Amino acid sequence: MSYKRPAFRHPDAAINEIGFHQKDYEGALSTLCAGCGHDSISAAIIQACFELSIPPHRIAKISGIGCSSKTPTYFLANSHGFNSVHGRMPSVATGAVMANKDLTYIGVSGDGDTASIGMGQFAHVVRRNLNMVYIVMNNGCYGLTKGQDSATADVGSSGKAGVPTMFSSIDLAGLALELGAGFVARSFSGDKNQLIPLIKAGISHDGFALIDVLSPCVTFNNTKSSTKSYTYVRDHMESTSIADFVPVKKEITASVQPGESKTIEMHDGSKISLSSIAEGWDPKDRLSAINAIHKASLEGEVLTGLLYIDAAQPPVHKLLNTVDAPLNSLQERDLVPSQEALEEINMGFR
Amino acid sequence: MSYKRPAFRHPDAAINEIGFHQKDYEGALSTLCAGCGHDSISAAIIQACFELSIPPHRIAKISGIGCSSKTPTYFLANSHGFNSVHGRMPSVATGAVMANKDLTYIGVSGDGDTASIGMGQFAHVVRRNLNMVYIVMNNGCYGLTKGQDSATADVGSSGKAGVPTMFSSIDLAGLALELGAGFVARSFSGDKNQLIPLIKAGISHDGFALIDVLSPCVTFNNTKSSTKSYTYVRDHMESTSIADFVPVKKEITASVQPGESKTIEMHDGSKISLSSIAEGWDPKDRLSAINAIHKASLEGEVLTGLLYIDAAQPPVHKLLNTVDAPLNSLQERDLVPSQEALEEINMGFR
Amino acid sequence: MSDRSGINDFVVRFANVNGTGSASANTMFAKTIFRMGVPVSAKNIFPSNIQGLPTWYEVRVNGEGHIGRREGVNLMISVNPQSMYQDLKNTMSGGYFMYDSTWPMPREKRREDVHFLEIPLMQLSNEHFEDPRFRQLFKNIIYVGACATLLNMDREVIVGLLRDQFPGKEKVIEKNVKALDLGMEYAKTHWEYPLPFHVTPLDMTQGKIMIDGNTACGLGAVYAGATVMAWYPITPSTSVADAFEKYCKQLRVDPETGKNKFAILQAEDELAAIGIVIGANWNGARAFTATSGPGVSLMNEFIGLAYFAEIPTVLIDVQRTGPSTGMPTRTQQSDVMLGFYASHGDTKHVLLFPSTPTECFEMTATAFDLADRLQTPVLLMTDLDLGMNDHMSDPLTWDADKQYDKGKVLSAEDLDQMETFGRYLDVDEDGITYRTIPGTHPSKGSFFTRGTSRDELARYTEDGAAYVRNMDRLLKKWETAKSLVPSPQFYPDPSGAEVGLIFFGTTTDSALEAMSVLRNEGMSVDGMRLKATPFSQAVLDFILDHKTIFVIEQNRDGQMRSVLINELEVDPQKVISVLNYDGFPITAVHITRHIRQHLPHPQSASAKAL
Amino acid sequence: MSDRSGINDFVVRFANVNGTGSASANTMFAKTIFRMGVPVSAKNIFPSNIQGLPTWYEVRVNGEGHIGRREGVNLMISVNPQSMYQDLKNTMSGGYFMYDSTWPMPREKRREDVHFLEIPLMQLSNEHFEDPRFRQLFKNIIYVGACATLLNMDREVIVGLLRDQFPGKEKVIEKNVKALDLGMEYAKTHWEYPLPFHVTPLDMTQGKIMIDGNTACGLGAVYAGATVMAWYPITPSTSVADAFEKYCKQLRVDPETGKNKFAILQAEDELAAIGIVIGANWNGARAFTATSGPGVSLMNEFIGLAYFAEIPTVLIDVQRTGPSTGMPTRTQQSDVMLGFYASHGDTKHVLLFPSTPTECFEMTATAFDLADRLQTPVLLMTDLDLGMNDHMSDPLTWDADKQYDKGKVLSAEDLDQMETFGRYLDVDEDGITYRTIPGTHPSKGSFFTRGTSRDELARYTEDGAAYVRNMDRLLKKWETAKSLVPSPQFYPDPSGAEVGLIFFGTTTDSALEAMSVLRNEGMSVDGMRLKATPFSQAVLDFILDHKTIFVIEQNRDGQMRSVLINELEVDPQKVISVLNYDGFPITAVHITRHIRQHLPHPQSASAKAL
Ligand SMILES: Cc1ncc(C[n+]2csc(CCOP(=O)(O)OP(=O)(O)O)c2C)c(N)n1
Ligand SMILES: Cc1ncc(C[n+]2csc(CCOP(=O)(O)OP(=O)(O)O)c2C)c(N)n1
Ligand code: SF4
Ligand code: SF4
Ligand SMILES: [Mg+2]
Ligand SMILES: [Mg+2]
Repeated sequence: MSYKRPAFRHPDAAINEIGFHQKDYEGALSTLCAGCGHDSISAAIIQACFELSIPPHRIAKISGIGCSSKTPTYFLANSHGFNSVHGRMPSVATGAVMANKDLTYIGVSGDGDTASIGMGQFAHVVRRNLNMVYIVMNNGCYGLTKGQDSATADVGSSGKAGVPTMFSSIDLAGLALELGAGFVARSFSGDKNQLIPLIKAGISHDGFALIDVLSPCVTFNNTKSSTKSYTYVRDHMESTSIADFVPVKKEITASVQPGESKTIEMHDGSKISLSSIAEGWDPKDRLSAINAIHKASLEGEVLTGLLYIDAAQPPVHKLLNTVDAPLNSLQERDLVPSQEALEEINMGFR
Repeated sequence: MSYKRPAFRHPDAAINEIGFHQKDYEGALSTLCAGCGHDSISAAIIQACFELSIPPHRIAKISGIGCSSKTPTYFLANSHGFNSVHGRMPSVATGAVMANKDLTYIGVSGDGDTASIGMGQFAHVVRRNLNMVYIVMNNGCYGLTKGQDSATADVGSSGKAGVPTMFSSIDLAGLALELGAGFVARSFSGDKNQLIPLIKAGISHDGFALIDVLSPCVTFNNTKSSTKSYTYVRDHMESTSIADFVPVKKEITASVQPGESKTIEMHDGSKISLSSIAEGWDPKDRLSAINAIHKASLEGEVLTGLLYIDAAQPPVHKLLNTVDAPLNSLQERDLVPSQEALEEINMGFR
Repeated sequence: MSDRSGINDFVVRFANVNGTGSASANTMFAKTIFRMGVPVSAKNIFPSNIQGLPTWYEVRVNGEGHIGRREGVNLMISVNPQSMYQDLKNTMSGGYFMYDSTWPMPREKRREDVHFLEIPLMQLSNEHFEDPRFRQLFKNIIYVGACATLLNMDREVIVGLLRDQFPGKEKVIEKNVKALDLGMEYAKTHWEYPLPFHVTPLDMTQGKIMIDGNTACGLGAVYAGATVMAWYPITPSTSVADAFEKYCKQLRVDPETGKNKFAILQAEDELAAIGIVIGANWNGARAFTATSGPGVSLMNEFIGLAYFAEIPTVLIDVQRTGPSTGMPTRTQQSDVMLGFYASHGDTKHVLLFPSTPTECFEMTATAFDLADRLQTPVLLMTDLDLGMNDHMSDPLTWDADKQYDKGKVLSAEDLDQMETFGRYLDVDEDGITYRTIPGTHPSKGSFFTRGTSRDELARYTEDGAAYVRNMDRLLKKWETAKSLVPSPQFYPDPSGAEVGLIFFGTTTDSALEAMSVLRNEGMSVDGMRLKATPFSQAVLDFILDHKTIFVIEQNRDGQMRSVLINELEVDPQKVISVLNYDGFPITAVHITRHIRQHLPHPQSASAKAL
Repeated sequence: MSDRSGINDFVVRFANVNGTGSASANTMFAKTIFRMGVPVSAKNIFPSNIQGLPTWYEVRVNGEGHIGRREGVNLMISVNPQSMYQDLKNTMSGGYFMYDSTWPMPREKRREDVHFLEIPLMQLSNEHFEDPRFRQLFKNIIYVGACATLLNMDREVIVGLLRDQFPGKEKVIEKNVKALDLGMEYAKTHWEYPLPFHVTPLDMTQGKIMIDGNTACGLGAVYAGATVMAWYPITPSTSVADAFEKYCKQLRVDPETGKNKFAILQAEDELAAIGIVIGANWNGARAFTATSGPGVSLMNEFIGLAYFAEIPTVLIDVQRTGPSTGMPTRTQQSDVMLGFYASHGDTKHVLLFPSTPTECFEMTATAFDLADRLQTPVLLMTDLDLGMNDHMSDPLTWDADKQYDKGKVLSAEDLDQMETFGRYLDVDEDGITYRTIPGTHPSKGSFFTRGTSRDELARYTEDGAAYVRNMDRLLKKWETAKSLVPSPQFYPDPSGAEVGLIFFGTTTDSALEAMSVLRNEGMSVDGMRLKATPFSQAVLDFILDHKTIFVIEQNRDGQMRSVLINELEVDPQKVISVLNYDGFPITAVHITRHIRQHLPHPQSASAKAL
């Protein structure tokens, strides 16, 4: 099987370690509103996959329904994608991961898709520790159906309709921590520098990685009274750390200072290094992350960065003790038990 | 309307303040397995309602499907009950509460019913702050379908089938706290003294009250290797406090010592007093409750008692600003707008 | 297609970009014609997207009152460069193509058989309006002005509309009028006018209103006394909830306390929405939900529970094109089967089929009465076309003396006078039993609600005979329902026909037009508009009385036809489907073409068909 | 009912308490007769409860091979005081009533027309066994012993069964044999034996097995190469998952590494279960789920997605009595409509109807081949009776050379050789298009999966014409499916009949028995057993070739009959329903009674029926 490259490339365009251009990771033209946060996240995914040198066809993109869930059309055109049904991306992704443990899985969802209709599936996919990155493009509203509040909208926050949210909001990162997730991060669509390394680290993490990305909806929820607007998030963002992701093949750069930084090694040897860690917070201590989130939220701040990581949690295929070959590659000879076995079974029913 | 009493009563049998006997709060004969924890919880509900002197017909019982969800047949025969569909008790209860704010609502569910199929509805009913008591009869397994693990089974715990649970377990009390519940308690079916005051407090609480009751399944999950067996729970139970519930009409008894106790006043003036509060834990501080649960769980202990209470959280009808009369009592004269209004509306569409 | 258009008989299509504020200008265009007394229909054709994709608004003007969709665009107003060539293609031969010539179209791309009307919309707007925020909006008013000249529309009516839209805001009105006049003048100075087809005032819209079905449904629920609504956003049903909320806030707030006589919950999903509705109805409040196909699919289990547990449940299904990731912004009538049979086990449901906004209003109210009377789910089957487009229809009326039919609900007094209360005892032998609302009586009338597994006194049993008795009683109730649901409407041919057309909901306008076309051609056809399931004897008689029956519907599989055959046991061979399922409203031309195919010679038609 | 019972022709019913370990004793009883070469059938009738409620086990012995259920109990073994009087009532006039006389029944409560067999079971057990834990169990063996004497059953066969059940555990076997002999001796010393009806060895069970359908389905999935299963517990489907897991652990663990060639997930609910199945199949693994009616209702949206997105999906529906809180432990065939039309929009599905465990095994495998070939959901419609009861059937066989039909899946090499890959291009004109599995080829074959809104190259479009092309292609695929699904089985009357019986699944045994009864009475009847939807021409021909058709099914609404009429466009008037829906398996007597009602005089029957 040969990696055929499309005919024409700008000679100067950078290529990655496996010979792909950034363009090979792009998708169709976005039809989202100009300025939508989701488009920036798509760009970050493109960049992360390019930099990690993953062959595009070894990535599978799965989403639910919503503006956010449309984005897989707008990145990674050379990857298989699946726009499933509203709120059920986690189960479809679970099935896909079961069938082939060897691909990279990117799940994309919205806050309505995940925190409302998809809440049950979200909680359970976290528990299952699938090897996937679960990206929530979180705008605190239902973009595609024209701006209703979602369950992640903060109490008192209001979008274009101007009616303040009255029910307590759901913090997806906090929830994932409570449910035992092994990799929990939060970021902001407007902060490429933070988002790209987080996506890279999430992909490298051998297990379930949640990245809750605040992603303003310019059309319905970018109001002055919204806590998911560009202005609000920018003004109230608090970082746990500055993350730098170092793939397995590269050396840790000098930019990360020992003493003020912490380096976490992933299962494949790649590392994520976190500098200027917030006080009293330890990325390997679940409870400290939970406390940090709650404290920030009480102060109206939004805590971002890599909030928690446990690189040692066994991923689903380890738990299920499946064979090394992807299940979808097994053939008749691997799967059909012998004639004798069947005869013996028949005997047992006589 | 007269409160007609059934003809014959044992002359000595105690009656409550509104003239009902305990028998008036009982239900049909249970068909659960002898020794099932659920039956003890039914008994506690009967006792609590009797002691609170709630007219039985002013209580509505709503459940999902499961052995646990069958119990509403076995208590409060004079109350309306609704055995709905699996995992959807919260929504049916929500509708019922919407229709009539004046009844007492007892929701009964199982751990499968709540933590698996009902996870989404559970999360959202918590947010909504319905005025109801939500009792989970938590046996860590699917009783009615013969013993499969539920999502609340602890990792490594195993029931009759002998296969240890591999996915991380869900702590419903922890989850409710994370989701902003205003009343969160945990108890044990075998501990009547703790459970009855908690149910009474839950009923008096003006808002959503979760009581996660560990309730061993003698048939499928009462094994040595199970962390939801009678023995395990009894040996590993740790209490935040000893609770004593004092209805509005009674004085606080001398048994509660000042200094070592804390008394919390409910909206209706009744009080719950908590003695010997665990160190560093404050029933009015959500974060301290979360930390306490996590710490206990790390040590394999089960934290019980009233874990958190915020008596001031506005219940749903306050949030929705509904009229004082129950919505189901409104008549044509309250509901039908005038002819002129309709004429004006028609004008607007010309 | 031959162009038979003329005075008060033509189609104008506006091609815009989603999210550029064209909707209000386009509506103004249609409303002007309406106020001039000329029947008009308007259909939005919009993408499943928020901003930047092509969207169309199609207006049909018809002095004979045919307001179904018609194919063939006489005048195309193309203000979207993205779709311009497609729009040109879609213009009728001999038709007119107006476009924004700020960016002129190359000669070679033009069509010879189409008249070009060039108007530099953007340029005009930029030249005359300072504020860049409004330039886009006024561009839209400019083309309305141009149309006004071309089509002989009454300037005063347009100005009146602007006054109604911006009451007291003289500045805004002034600017709009300026834009309008810019367009009118440009047309006068550059083109011959009016066009051969144009508007002449009539008085055929007197007393009528232009309203969308979803708003009417929301209003119907207000008047019907719904106090609880639970819903989950989904196109095209969302505006039912929006309307209910809007009018509740307007009409149902207690003036003294400022408190609400309603509770609306945006649920976490459709399962929760229907669960809330069932819980509220069980507890004695009128409650409803609105959704679309995917939602009905998700509600399937709960609908079955409501059927068996006999809980009134009102569900408004605004149908769209399947499946879930299908074409949410296109219309269809493809949930008929699902709605009728929803859930596992043996279930059949009462469906109502409104065909106008007025009926949306009335039938929403009927749905509550029927649900309470029959203690069962009632599904109002509307669709995107009816729900989201403005339709010319009769004004909404409400009988001030009307009492709600709350059905067989026992009060405490009733209970006191009763010997035994049996929740599922068929006392009246109509299959409908008496129910009680929680909290009614201190010692009588409480019962335990569950699906089946219970006897007449609501006691738990797994006895097979009790199960059968209950299932048979539900069939008896179904029989009772036949006399309670709205009767079909007949459109008889005075000469008595052998061919019968059956239609319902949004196939009605075009079916009626098709009937008049066929009759004009000399074919005798009778029409019957279905309004509900279960079908009454009258429906069966209509089928039996005709040699050939055409069932006109907007789905692929002829779903209503199947339900008719299943329920009425008629011979399928004489029942022919006329189907349209491309997501656009069906047209009379489409219907007549299909009927003619089956009946080539009008006179001997019905004989041949068998 | 007249008792026509005798040698190798009778019914025994055991009345026990749920959770007292009677199941294995009762099974031993049935198996003994089976091993004696006499056809036998056994039905569990159990409550929706874990412990303490009445449960029955009904064994029919029939030397002619009729193994459907038969009404009328010849010998009642009553060991449940709770149900004793009901059991007595249910004993045939002239029949025998054995009960535990440790607590004797008062004289006045007895029936005159029934023979009483008193045996102090508990007392005997207590007297002879020390360990109180086992007394309950041995009580059960004692009554088996008593039956053995009464019915002339072979003691050696029973002992052999015990040896097979407890290999090497001599102590256990010894104790069981002791209990057995206690019962046998008691009977010999207290009663006349054998009873007028009893067993005589035959050789009609040679080579057969006694197995339940769910186990066979689980095994079928193992042999068919399913690697992913996702499920949610629900009676009566749970044992499909249990069997799949058991046999995977036995047969699918890599012996070298100890690793699993399968992944089984107990999902959080049915929506997740079907989502996992769809995701896995999309990604190239054979995956399936098993559920019952409520689960299918919940899966409704996803089933539609799989239909439109064309993803192979195998679903085993073990039907039970509706609705959700209905009678989960009773049997029915009431999901036919739901299964066939599942989801909103225009959808129709491939259904398979096994009627024996052997077919459960084979058709489960067929389901995977068909799903892969047709790229669509395939629902295996079994039921509680078939799934949870042991049925005498042919042994399971698997052709060692069989290759799975994975359908039109393109490899990297295929893609390299192709000009254009279009996921929805109908290259072969059979409506089935080519698909690719993620990860196959670095630059070719990737596509985006969604419901509709796409063209032949899987590009997003909301074009109505593209939508129609796709919907029509799906119909073409439906046509193709007709030739791929299993053909019906015919049971022709040699003399050529005007009356045809149609049946499927678990109505088969009783329908065949009914046919033989009717033929013996001189009525000519042909039979056709449906095995699948869509229906082939042969199904239509059968209906057209007969004047009167009876469709025998176990639901209230004649669901299969409706599907037949809808799909085949036959005249409903000639298609008559024979229905049973009390939750118990249908009997031949029930069927013949209904048919005779419609056709009073066998000879002129078919003429009259029309
Ligand atoms: C079952 C179902 N219910 C409702 C919808 C309608 N729907 C489409 S997207 C959406 C919500 C989108 O919100 P979110 O997930 O936050 O995505 P966003 O558009 O904000 O990115 C809804 C309710 C649907 N497609 N399917
Ligand atoms: C939709 C649906 N799926 C599955 C079932 C089968 N079912 C009945 S009860 C139950 C689980 C009960 O577990 P839990 O809620 O923990 O209650 P318990 O019996 O343990 O008290 C299941 C899966 C059902 N009734 N409905
Ligand atoms: S509506 Fe909001 S979320 Fe959707 S594309 Fe526009 S900006 Fe983005
Ligand atoms: S199976 Fe378990 S949960 Fe169910 S009744 Fe028995 S002990 Fe209780
Ligand atoms: Mg959103
Ligand atoms: Mg449980």
